[in-house]
Amino acid sequence: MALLEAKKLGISFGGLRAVDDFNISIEKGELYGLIGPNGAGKTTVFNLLTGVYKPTEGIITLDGKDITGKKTIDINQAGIARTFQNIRLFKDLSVIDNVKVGLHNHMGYSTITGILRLPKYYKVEKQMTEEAMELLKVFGLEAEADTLADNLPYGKQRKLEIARALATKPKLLLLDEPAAGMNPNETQELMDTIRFVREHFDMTILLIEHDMKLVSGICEELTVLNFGRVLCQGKTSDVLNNPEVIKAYLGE
Amino acid sequence: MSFISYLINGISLGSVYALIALGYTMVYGIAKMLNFAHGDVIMVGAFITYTMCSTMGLSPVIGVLAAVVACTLLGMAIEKVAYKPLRKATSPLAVLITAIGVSYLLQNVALLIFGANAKAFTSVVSVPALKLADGQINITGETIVTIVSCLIIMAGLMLFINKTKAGQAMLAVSEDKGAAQLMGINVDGTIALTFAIGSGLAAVAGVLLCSAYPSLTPYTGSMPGIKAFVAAVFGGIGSIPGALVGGILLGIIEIFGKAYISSQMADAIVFAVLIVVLLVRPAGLFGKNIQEKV
Amino acid sequence: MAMLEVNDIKVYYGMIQAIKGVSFHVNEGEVIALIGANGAGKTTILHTVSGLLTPKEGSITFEGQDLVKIPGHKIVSMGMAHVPEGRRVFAQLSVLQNLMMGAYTRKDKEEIAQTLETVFDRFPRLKERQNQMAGTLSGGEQQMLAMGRALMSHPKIILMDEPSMGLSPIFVNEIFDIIQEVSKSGTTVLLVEQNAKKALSIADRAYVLETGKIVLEGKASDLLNNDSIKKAYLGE
Amino acid sequence: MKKLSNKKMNKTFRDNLITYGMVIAAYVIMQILVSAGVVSSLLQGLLVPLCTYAILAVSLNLTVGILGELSLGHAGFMCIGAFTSAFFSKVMENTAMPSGLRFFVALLIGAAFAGIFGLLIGIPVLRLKGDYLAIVTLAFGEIIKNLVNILFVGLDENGFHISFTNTMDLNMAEDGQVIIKGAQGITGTPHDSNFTIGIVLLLVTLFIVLNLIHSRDGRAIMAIRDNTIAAESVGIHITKYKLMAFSISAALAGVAGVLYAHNLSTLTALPKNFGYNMSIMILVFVVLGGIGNIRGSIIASVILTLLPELLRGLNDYRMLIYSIVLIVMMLFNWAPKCIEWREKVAAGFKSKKSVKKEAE
Amino acid sequence: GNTDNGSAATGTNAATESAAASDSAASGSVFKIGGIGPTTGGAAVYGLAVQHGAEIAVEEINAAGGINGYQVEFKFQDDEADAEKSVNAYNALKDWGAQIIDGSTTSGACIAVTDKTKEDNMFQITPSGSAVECVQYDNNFRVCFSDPNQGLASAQYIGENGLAEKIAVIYDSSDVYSSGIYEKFAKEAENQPFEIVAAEAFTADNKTDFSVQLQKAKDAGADMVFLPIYYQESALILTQAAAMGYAPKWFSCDGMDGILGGVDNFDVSLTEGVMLLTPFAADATDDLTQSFVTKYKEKYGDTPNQFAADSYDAIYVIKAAIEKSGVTPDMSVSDICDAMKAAMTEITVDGLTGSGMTWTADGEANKAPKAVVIENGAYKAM
Ligand SMILES: Nc1ncnc2c1ncn2[C@@H]1O[C@H](COP(=O)(O)OP(=O)(O)OP(=O)(O)O)[C@@H](O)[C@H]1O
Ligand SMILES: Nc1ncnc2c1ncn2[C@@H]1O[C@H](COP(=O)(O)OP(=O)(O)OP(=O)(O)O)[C@@H](O)[C@H]1O
Ligand SMILES: [Mg+2]
Ligand SMILES: [Mg+2]
Repeated sequence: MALLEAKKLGISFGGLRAVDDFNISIEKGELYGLIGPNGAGKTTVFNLLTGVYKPTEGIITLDGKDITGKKTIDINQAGIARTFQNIRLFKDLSVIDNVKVGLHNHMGYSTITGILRLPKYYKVEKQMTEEAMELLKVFGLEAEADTLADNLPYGKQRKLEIARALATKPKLLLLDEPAAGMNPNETQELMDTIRFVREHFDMTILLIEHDMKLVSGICEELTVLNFGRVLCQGKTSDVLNNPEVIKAYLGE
Repeated sequence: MSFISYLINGISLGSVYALIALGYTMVYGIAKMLNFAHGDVIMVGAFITYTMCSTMGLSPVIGVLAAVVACTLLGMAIEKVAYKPLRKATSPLAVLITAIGVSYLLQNVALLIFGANAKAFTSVVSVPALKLADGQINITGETIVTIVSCLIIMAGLMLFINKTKAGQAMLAVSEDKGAAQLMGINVDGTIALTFAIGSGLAAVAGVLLCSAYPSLTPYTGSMPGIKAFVAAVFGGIGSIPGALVGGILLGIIEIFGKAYISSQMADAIVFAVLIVVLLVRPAGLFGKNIQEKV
Repeated sequence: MAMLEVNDIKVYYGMIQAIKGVSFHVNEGEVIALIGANGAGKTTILHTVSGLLTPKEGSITFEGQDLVKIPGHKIVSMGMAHVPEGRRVFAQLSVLQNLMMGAYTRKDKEEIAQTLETVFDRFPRLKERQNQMAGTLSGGEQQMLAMGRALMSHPKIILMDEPSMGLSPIFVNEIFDIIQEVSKSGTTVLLVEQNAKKALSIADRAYVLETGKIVLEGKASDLLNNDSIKKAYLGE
Repeated sequence: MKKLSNKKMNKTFRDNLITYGMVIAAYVIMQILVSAGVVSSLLQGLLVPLCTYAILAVSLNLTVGILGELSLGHAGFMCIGAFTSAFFSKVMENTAMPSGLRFFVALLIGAAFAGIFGLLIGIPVLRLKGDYLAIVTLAFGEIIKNLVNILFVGLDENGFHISFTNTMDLNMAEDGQVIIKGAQGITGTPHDSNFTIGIVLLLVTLFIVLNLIHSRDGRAIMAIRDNTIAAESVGIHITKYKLMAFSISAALAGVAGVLYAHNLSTLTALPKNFGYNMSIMILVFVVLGGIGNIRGSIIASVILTLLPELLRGLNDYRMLIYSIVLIVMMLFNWAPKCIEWREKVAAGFKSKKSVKKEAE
Repeated sequence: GNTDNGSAATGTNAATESAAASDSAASGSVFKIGGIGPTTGGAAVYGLAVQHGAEIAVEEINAAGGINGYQVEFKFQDDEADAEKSVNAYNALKDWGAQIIDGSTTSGACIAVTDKTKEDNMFQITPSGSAVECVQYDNNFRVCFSDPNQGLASAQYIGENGLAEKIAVIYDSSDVYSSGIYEKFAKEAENQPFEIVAAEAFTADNKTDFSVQLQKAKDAGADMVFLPIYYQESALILTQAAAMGYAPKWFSCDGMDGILGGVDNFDVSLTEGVMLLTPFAADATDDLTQSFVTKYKEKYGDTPNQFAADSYDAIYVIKAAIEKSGVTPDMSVSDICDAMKAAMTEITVDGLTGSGMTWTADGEANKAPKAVVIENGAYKAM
């Protein structure tokens, strides 16, 4: 059974049909790409999957459970985590605290414990620190653990967002243009990291990207969206050679 | 019959709130700051007219003009000295606090100059009252002038903002000062202009406020200032028609609350209605509820 | 004399020095690329040139006039336009209002209308969406709007900060085509890009920036074949 | 690598210690000076108010600095804490209850009521954003003040009587005692506050706020402040944490109210002490001291409370000078140009120092 | 600045301040009287009046050779009409070396200060603190009437003289003074032949528009409106009533005093026929009042109101009590207080606010409220 299944998703903004009859099925462990022209509705699909927008029609199931129309936090707890196209970090928190916020629902103690600093506070905080550092290491951010997130250079901010999303221990990770604003070298590095995350955390990943090198380099399957509708779906190499896709998206 | 006179009284009071709220919302909408000193600029405007007309015996026209000019300059000076240096501060609250400082400053300067005694302001309005239904219903000249001024100012502001270049520049500045400058807009000049207009309007509001409710002290502006703030929020802060409607509704609610519920709880009633409205319409009656694009 | 001359500028953010003495020049009609890694200071340089930031030291002359002494908002009417990083469209204004804002310094209504037509020709999507609030446009649409808005001032030189960021491949090509067209129509272009390969392929000359200093400059075609550039910026 | 974040732990730990240390040192120094008889009556009289305002500022900083919401109704919560606790103390005054215990219970009552109101008000209010939230908190503050002003509560052998009009409506028995008398408020509240209690309460407030900030819940609250959408996306329950911060902040304001009410023999809900003016004053402390900077809040509240008192010698010009000093301090603390200049001076100072060291 | 009388140290250094205080107490050559009231903020008009009234009295006394040969120093402190600030003001005065207090001006603030003067056993006379608790301790006295006293007297006066049948009350529900009078008035009304047909309130935050209150009074058929409030709001009410063509009889208390000269530029003809119970009238023809009003106008440019008169009297009451008890400035504050307390019940003072005023041990002044009516812009005894 597919990990994520969306059927006939649709939403409109005013008169604009932003997403229409959208279907997708992602197997566990897959690295899946969502591509398409600007304004095709890719980010909107992410917003539908994560409960930022409620779909007006269609259903979404994760691991067989219906999550359609649920709240963002419930969807996160059900196992979907994401990054944002326009980076959304907790900019006045340190890098490690950003990750610790991601761990929030997985390691805890009561408010009273926190205020009174009972022994459990120290124990759990230590565990959280350790686990957060583990994650930061994966992204090469361990040296910046105590810097404010806002002071990180752009590329590292993108990585931190991924680390934070992973901290919520998702089953499915959604990445919205992770390579935007990176130069080819940095993109190369990011590809390695994404692969590593998949292997190491046994993660299923759905990503939006315009950098074809990254898409063709790591995605196994692709869905192409155009004007809110699926234009083409299938194996990466097939999709990228589809003449319609070339015409609408890739050019020449 | 008393219902109608309550309604008219509500509109009278509300039109004064609306007039103040127009200036308030204008400054807020463009400069994105709650100018807590706005009410005190109103007081200054009223004192200037009072001095010119009641003390020096000049004609009301000169008095009002002098107040408008003086307040315009005052508004620009305040902006330059106290607000501009904080425009790039890391928190928008910083300038809110200096505005409070400026408010105290204006009150205390007025206290030293004019003393604490209330002054009975001589109305500058010579329009006769409108008497209807055998004199049972009485609409004062001040009310008529205030409402007409409100409408003219509202229309003028809307035209100015939507149709003139300077107005469009204000819209751009209110959103993104840097990008506005890249369009060739003089950001400092535009903000100064905003304060100039807002403060000039405050002078008009002060004169009409004190004409309708002729008691002038150094603290005259502070409560109407807050009420106008409430009115502006009520209507959707930053929205010019919202300020007008919000102000008038606030006046009507206040009067009806006093009349039909309890005069002791008038303040509580007004604020309770405000809360209910905002819960139903979180951006006020006319406010755009802007959803952040994710 | 060069159209734009930047002479040994030093720029600070508070105590932090972001630009540590940078000089370059742009001749009329040229396309100049400025490339460099994240945080090298490219955006800072563009902001300084267009008057959003003031250099602590150094001079910037545009057509013989010292820009440092000129108030920032006057620079546009001298013929310089800037497409800022991250688009910075006026989110709550309509597409059309945004475009008209670009023509803020211009007076002649007819000429403005003409320019608007050419912009709409170039970006048909903007014409379709002219009444939509700019904030709800997709990333690519916003990029088009930002470029269109800059063109509305009918500039002699246009500064572009990463115009291809976040755009689809077909659109990246399109944007570069547009840049070339803009250049051909007589506008000088100063281009900052992460997509160094594309940038160098359309530029005449280029400068390479590293942590606030220019480390390399030359003809774009030479740089495209420079090994260290290939390794550091072209991902080859 | 663990070292790094240990270092950070140590830094916040040290930071907090400085804050506690500063308060304790101020206490010890004042006590020594007072017993040496060199402290003016004015300053002695100000000790409890200083603690009150410091608590208010710290508690509001939790809402403004940590939760990131602008509240203009903080004085309303103080008012609730003050009135409920003073009411209790007044009722219990002539019973066998020892005064220490009575004050302790009053404290709990004041904090609890203010906290509950914070929660009740927070539920609708926190759905709003920015300035809309500010105006609604202001509205709630004013409603509280207005209602307290017309609240009459009496006690006789039949129990409590409540009215919102006047004492006659209470229909009390002859020997009944009217405890809350509308605008006249409560008079004769036992004088249970003192400097030591004030300092203890300030330390408790600091302990709660600082520990909360540096805990899991505090992180969640700050995450919401920095980016609500992102916080939701990692599974943070927005409403829960907003309400938590808001009601803790309200309860602590209630504590300040208890301290206030038991320091004066009259308690009236005037615009001056419980109106939006006071709320704004507390906000001034918070902003001047640095948003989110707890120690700064304490320092700013002390400076701004002392300032008008120290300016008494200027007579008529007192409040005028005060307002100018306030504006100048704000510019000095917040204007980017001033900050830059200060940094430069500080840097120059440092480099001189290090040059000296090298020379040695 | 008008408050430069206080010449002792006012430095900011606490230590020198208290040292200076004990210094001058030791030198013991002057009586130091401290005054408290709001000189800034919305109630500044009352505090300034109290300050100025006292200053004139002190000047006169000093010019005439002082009290028992000792000069008087007077210092006034701002309390912004706030209880906490009032205590601060009191403490500042203590540091200066004050031995006697003339204040506080407003009731709430005054009550808070009584606690402190009680602790220190310092003699305190408030010119205008009218709430019951303002004289709750044996060291507290007042010049003005108490609120219940005025409420009671007003109701009785109206009833006994058959001035009205249906009465509307407009009062300030957020003000101690106003609500205090209203309470007692309403209670007493049950025993009187008139009926209260409307009782409408306003608050400190809502005192611009009185149209509703007036409309209600009118609709209820009130032939008299009772205004237990201050003259500043009264002026607005009279103006608005005139504008709506409502002309009932008006009755008020001592807070109304000031209506004739206190509001600059006010159309005094609106006050025609207003009745009030007041102990002071600025246009009374007796020499004392005339000389006071002349001096006041000269010095401060305003017509004095009842607060100023109360405060002027308070200083003379202090003088009388000192003379009676024979205290000297070198005595301790507490000794001065004990002696003056005892003397208070024995003195009789002819002041601006009453002639032959005497005091009871519980702090209240015995003086008959004078009912006056305004005719041709002047008070006339009824
Ligand atoms: N909140 C909204 N209100 C109105 N229109 C919206 C809203 N959000 C998105 N849209 C519109 O929906 C369409 C799809 O937007 P979306 O952001 O999903 O595009 P995208 O595929 O992610 O594009 P890009 O690659 O440029 O980011 C766009 O035309 C956009 O203008
Ligand atoms: N407002 C600011 N305050 C402090 N430092 C800043 C600010 N803006 C930029 N910087 C710093 O200045 C340096 C240069 O930044 P700049 O934005 O010019 O780089 P860039 O080359 O445009 O990078 P990118 O490719 O990420 O856009 C960076 O180290 C950055 O952190
Ligand atoms: Mg997108
Ligand atoms: Mg950049």
